Amino acid sequence: MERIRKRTKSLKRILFAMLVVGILVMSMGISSAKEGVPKYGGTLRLVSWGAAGGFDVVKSRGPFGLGADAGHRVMETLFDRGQNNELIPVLGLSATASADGKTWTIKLRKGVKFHDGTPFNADAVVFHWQRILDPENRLLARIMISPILSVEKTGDYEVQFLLKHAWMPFTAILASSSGFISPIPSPKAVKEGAQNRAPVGTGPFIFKEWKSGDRIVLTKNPDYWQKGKPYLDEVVFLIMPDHESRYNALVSGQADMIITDWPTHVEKLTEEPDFSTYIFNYRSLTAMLLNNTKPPLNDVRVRKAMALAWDQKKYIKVSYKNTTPYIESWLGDVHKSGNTGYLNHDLNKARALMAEYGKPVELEFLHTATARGRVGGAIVQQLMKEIGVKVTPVPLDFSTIMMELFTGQYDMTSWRFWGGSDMGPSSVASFYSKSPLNLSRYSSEEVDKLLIQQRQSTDPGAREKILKTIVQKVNSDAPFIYLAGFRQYLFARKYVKNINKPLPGEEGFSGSQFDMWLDK
Amino acid sequence: MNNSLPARTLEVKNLSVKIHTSHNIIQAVNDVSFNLQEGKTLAIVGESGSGKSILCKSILRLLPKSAVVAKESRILFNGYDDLSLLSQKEFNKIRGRNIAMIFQDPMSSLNPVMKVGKQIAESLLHHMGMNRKQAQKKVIGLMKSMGIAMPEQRFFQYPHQLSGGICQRVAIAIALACNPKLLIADEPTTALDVTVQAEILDLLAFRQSQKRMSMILITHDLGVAIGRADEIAVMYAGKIVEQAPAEELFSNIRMPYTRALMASIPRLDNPPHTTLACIDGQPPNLARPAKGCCFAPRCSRAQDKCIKEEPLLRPGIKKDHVFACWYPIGEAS
Amino acid sequence: MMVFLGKKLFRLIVVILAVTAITFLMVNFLPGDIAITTAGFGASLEDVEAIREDLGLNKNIVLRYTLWLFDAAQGRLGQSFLTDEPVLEAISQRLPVTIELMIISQMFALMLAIPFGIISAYKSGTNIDKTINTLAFSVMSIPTFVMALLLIFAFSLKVNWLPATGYVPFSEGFWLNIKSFLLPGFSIALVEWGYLMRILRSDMISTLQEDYILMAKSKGLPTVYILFKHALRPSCFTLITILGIQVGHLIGGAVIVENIFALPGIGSLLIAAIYGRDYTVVQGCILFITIAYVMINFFVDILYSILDPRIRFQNRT
Amino acid sequence: MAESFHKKIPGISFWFSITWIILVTTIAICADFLPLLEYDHMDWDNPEASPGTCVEKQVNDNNGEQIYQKKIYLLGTDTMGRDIFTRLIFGTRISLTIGLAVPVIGLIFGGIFGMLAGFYRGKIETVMMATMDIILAFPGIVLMLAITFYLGPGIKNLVIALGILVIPAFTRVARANTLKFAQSEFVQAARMMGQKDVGIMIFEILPNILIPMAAYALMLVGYMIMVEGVLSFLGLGVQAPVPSWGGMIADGKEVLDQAPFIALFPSFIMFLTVLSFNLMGDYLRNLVDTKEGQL
Amino acid sequence: MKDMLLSVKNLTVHFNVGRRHKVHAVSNVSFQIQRGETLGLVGESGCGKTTIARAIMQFPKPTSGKIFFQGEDLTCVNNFRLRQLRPQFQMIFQDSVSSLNPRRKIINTIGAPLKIIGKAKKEERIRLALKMADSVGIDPKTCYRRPFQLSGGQCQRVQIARALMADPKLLICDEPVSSLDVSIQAQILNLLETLRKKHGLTMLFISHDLAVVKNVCDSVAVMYLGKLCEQVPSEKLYHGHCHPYTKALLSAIPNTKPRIDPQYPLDKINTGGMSSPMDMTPGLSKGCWYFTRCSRAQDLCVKQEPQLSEIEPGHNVACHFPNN
Repeated sequence: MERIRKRTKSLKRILFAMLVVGILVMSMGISSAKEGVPKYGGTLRLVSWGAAGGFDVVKSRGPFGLGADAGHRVMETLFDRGQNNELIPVLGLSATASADGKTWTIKLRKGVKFHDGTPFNADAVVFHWQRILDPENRLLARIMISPILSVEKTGDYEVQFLLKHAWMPFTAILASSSGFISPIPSPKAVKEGAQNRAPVGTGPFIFKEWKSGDRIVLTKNPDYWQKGKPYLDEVVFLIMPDHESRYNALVSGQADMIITDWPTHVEKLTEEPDFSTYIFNYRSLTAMLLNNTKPPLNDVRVRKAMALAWDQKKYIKVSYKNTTPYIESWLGDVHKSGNTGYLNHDLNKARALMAEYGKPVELEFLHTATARGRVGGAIVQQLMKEIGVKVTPVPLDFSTIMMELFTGQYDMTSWRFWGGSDMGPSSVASFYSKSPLNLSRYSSEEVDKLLIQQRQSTDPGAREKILKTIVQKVNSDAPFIYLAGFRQYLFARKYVKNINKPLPGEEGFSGSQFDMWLDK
Repeated sequence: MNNSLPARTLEVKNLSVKIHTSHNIIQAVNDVSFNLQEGKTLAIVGESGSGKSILCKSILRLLPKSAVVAKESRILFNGYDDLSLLSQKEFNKIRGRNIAMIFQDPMSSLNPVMKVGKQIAESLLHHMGMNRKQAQKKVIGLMKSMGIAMPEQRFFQYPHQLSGGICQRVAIAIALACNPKLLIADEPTTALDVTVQAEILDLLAFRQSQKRMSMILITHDLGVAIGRADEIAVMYAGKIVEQAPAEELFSNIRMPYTRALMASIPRLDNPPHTTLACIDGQPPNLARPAKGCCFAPRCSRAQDKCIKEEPLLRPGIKKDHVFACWYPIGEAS
Repeated sequence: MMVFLGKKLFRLIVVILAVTAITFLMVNFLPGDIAITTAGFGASLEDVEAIREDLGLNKNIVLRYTLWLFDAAQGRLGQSFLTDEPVLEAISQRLPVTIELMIISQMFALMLAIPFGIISAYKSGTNIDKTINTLAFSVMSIPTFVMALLLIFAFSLKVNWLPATGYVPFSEGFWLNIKSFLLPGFSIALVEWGYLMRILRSDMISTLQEDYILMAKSKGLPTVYILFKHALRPSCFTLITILGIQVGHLIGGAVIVENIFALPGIGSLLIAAIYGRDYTVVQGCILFITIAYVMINFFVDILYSILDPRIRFQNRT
Repeated sequence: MAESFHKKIPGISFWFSITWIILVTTIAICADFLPLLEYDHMDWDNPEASPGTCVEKQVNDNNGEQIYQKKIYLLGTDTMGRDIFTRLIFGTRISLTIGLAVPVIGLIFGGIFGMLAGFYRGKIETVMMATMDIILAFPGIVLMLAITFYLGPGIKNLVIALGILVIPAFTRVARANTLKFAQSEFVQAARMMGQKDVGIMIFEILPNILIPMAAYALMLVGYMIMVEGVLSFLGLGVQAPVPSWGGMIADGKEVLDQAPFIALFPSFIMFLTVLSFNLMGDYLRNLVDTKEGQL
Repeated sequence: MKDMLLSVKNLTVHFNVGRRHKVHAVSNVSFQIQRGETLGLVGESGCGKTTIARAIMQFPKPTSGKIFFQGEDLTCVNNFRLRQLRPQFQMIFQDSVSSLNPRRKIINTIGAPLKIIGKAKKEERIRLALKMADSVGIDPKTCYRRPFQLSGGQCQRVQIARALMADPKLLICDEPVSSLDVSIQAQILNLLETLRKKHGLTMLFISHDLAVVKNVCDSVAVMYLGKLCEQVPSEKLYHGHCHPYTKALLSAIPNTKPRIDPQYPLDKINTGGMSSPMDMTPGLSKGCWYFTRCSRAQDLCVKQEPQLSEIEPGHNVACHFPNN
């Protein structure tokens, strides 16, 4: 069922939200070519996957694809990211750090009102952040922001963040467009308990309705603080879990814009002159998790042999029709320069390792019961057969897979690692031996040490080097197998102008940039 | 036409009907001809499978699709020369209006999900151009004249709420609603109790004499036929084997089959444990008609000629008494 | 009649209780639970346990079912664990979609089945009958999803007459709303009509053999009149029964069509809820689907007695 | 019922159906012995190869010598370069297993339940029909999901779940027919000769309800083959890489534009098979009730 | 004391219709049949003839009353004994085709009683069945066909053969010839007569046709609405009957009397007031049930129910004003 796959994605998206940290690397930027004079009015219909889980950062169990996209149009963050790492003021005007890097003072914009009429000020920001940091509220992502100690009001339009130690990703958190940690909601709506289903913020669009599983409708905010924006009267986010439906919706004119990763559709739509194409480069990858603690996968030879047996290029060709990148490092395609220690497809080596191991290997491969899951299962089975590993694909629903992962009973399963603009925190999460997110239960003292080093490092160059060393080490230990890179595509009708280009590592449209207009 | 002759309501000439089943063809009615005069009753007597029902249904075009009427068949009715030449639409104007029919089982010949009043009114609405109100009034009168008590209530009842006798009265009311010239009664009393049978037959006879209607009475009961008809035709294996006025037939049976039929009826004046005179053997197979006389295999009087040659209907001593037998009773064999 | 109603009501309650209880049991015994689904990563096992406690999943299952039943009886179906949406609201948004799909598809199916059924019964054994039957058997042999794909391919992607997917709410225009249901309705109807037609045909043929049809014919009534006024009504009892069951199943089972055409119906809500182990939503959906099923069959029973006076009068005694 | 058995002469459609069913069944049974390619072998270089593609390939044999291998993809290959023809033939097994096993389950249990309910009436009937009502009212998809989640995926569990779902329909058919015969005079005659209830059910009623039930079962065979397709489409079908027709259609629908044959061949084969079973069922049903309109 | 094979005492059968309604299908009927005698049971449809036959067969068991078969009360014996006794009393049904299992070959149908009794092996069964088939006039070729390939008359012969296979003492014939043609009817009646003599059968012969009954039976019992009106020896039936209902039945038989007078008075046609067992309410049952249709009815008939009383040996009448 298509839905589980999306749920898989959605839940991974929570993970992603938690992992987003921002060192702002090169972005694809906003296209410099002018698209003519903006036109006002019209309804944009955007189709995406998945469901929304609510808009209240505490109550919702994670904003998924569409929900995040819609929510960020309603609620605004303090800052946006620019093309060159710089913070672009939104609700915040400036962010300055103290010399030790432990205190950040943020000046806020004056004269902004929430949709419900209450004013935006330091109280709103402090209320939001204190709520997040309150351990009673059990915010799911709290470990990701654990270096933040407290937020205090230092003026009507000024707040101060106190950190445990100097922490490079802090500004990225402020400007993050994933999850609802950074956008500021109306305290009134939150207190009334309405925020989760009917969000109130300061954004260019006002929430109108949300029909679960069908659509989220937003209308233009006439009192938006950025005069002259937005251009659109209404935005309709349609939820279509089935990729075929999404494709059909675009082609038959039901929607103006879709986001998809389905290779046949990508192939077809890219060739069509009627549509404009944009690529979301997430710098993330799909991998095959191996349970490092369970025999025979606790033997590094078996894991290595399996990694060597995997033919990524062929897989990308068959399963993705080359619409997704080939990767050699979990840092993503951006980091592939230099020696990554990636175990390239080599059957002879793999067979040799298996011979060395000497025992028959039989494994179960858990996959979601979807078309793509089935294809994956078949290919894994086929390739592993070549080195004498007998794999039984087991289709399961996502909940069951999650449970197997949680309890550590699985042999192997496919998984998506979400990238981000900064891979530091995700590295810690994925490979630190005591991390709850270390799903493959990989354990290496050397890597643990390196991970702590990079976290405390304040020099970007040195940090990059440490990360690369970690990549090489992890690649040679093969705690999991890279199946392929991951990439999504946005297709829009030509009359949709000024499409905000996605930033690398960011999911959906970043920040408050949503300045599209329709030229019909 | 010779004016001195009584008017003929119906004239059937050389009627043949074949029924196609998936692996053979049954000659259900074989070259039957007869006349029916105005106001008279013709009884057609025969055992099941003798083709009497098919014969009558073919007059009203009520045959199943598998039945085919031979081309040379002619059915001449009153003003219409040949019924078989009429289109379906034209024929529908005669059906129910000029020729009506009642069926064996009154319970099943009424639509179970339709009020009986409406069922009677239907033909009035259709043929007489009445409106609903007129029709209802007429129907209630009609029901009353059929001897149905409380017609106003009965009008709105469904067939299953009525007894068999009343149902048959309703069926007769339907048939007689438009004052037809000819009524075909297909075993109208077989499904009814003995006591009711007589009443229904009496009712039919009475209405007939009132309206000078002609009637074809189909029955398997020779006794009923002789009591109720002016003329009797005996059918066997799809053919009329003997035809005569009722009194003449009763007193002077010529055909061995008719006599055997008569003899095999248990009689009240027989003593207990009487062995009945019965016709041996099985009825003929109509799919494979025999060459000679169809009754020959079961006939005690049969001779070689009977098996080889088919006897044709011919008059005997009396002109209006015809029979199909080489060696009829009462003639030296 | 009161006894009849009372009996039906009793049966309705028994079925609803049984179905919801079975569902409750079933969903609870599935591997994985809502706590794990919602906890996400970063959550510790204690977090999961805390969520379980929050949601009351630690209590005895019988107690939980009783509590749910008690609440449900008062119209409180709770909120979705996953989206916080009140279950009643979620269902009230989805149910109209499903019902509209059901009505439109069954209307199409009947519009095809009744005339074809009558013609083919009337012409039984002829080439017309054979053609209609071959057609019916052919469409009966095409799975709904293949039919849906074919229809989208033909009417939407090739000629673009009808929208391929998506649901347009009633508020956005009557015609647009109807249009968005045409293709899904047809893909259900096209597969189903053959089945319904075969049923009608078979009953109609036996009705046409009844003496009262001969009687009607002997009255000189036109054929079309006889077919519709005399023959149709007594021939449609099986058709109605099957239709009742079919409609009942469509309410919960039009998942495929809802999925392909992106219709936010109750079927897809239910499936998503099961995958997410969203117990309250599952229970709420099942409750509504069961009630709908039982009610529809109840109406079918009533329809019987309207159509057939024999049943009507039998009930009265 | 009378005259019906010798009245019906099977037509072309009957012979077509029976030939096709025999052919398909034989192939399903003999699939292992046929000179076929491996159904799960992926030819990476030739995905979506069109029907009739002929491939020559250099491979190492066991002794390390290079030999040429020649393969003909009769019906082309699917998106993963697997031979469609081979997969179709192996897929027959899954489709037929489900198509035949499910109605058999329904036939046995539904037959027993329905016969008991129809024969004894009263409380037994009430309880049984209420149970069937509950199963009917239960959304089938929930049961399917629950069983696959709980017992795990696989053809056996699929058959169990579907089997439970079809029991009510069989019970109804069996009950309706039993009711008809339980009051009939030949049953009474048997009873009056001293036959016991069990004997009556087995010797008198069962032979008579078997044909209408078998007719229904045959209709259901076709339906179940379709249901397997639907479930594969929903991802609840059999495990990869075992081919099933429904799964093949689901895989092929993605490339309906570029390589329509991938979905088309299994669709067509499924269509023919379902049609054959339907026609067979219809033929059998016609044996039971021959009717001809007289209007 | 005469040798009574069957003795029915105060037999009453009620059927429940709906929740509250009861139909008195048979009320308080008593009669006896001597060994070797044939009793005819006549009446209109719905008068309870068949119900009596079935009550004797214990299918269903009567509501009250006793049925002594060879001195044993069938209503009291347990099921096991009843099954043992069953072969000794057999029944022939009206609809001969539907009383034969359509899926079974004739030979097996005839042999079925032996199989149930478990007496003979298969070869033996077939041999005996063929022999029996021959004695009822079915040729061996027909034995390997199925019922729908046979004519009604042949099916009736099969039924008779099947019943006789059990070697019964008592044969109950429920309208065995009413659905048959006249010529076949005569054949079957003759066959029954022959077999009766050959096997020394005692018979209860049910029919609506007085003429048939009179030809077959030693004694005729006339029923009306579940009650016995008159039981009269056959030879006396025509001229010696006493009950007005018997008279009505006899006079209704169509015979060769002349055509009806055209001035037939309309008001005489009245079956609208005819009672059916469904209409009978307990209050009405006080008087004579034939009251509504009786031409001889007087006040007494409304008030008091006439009892069946013997006016001559073998001739019982239940009427306050019997003629003669």
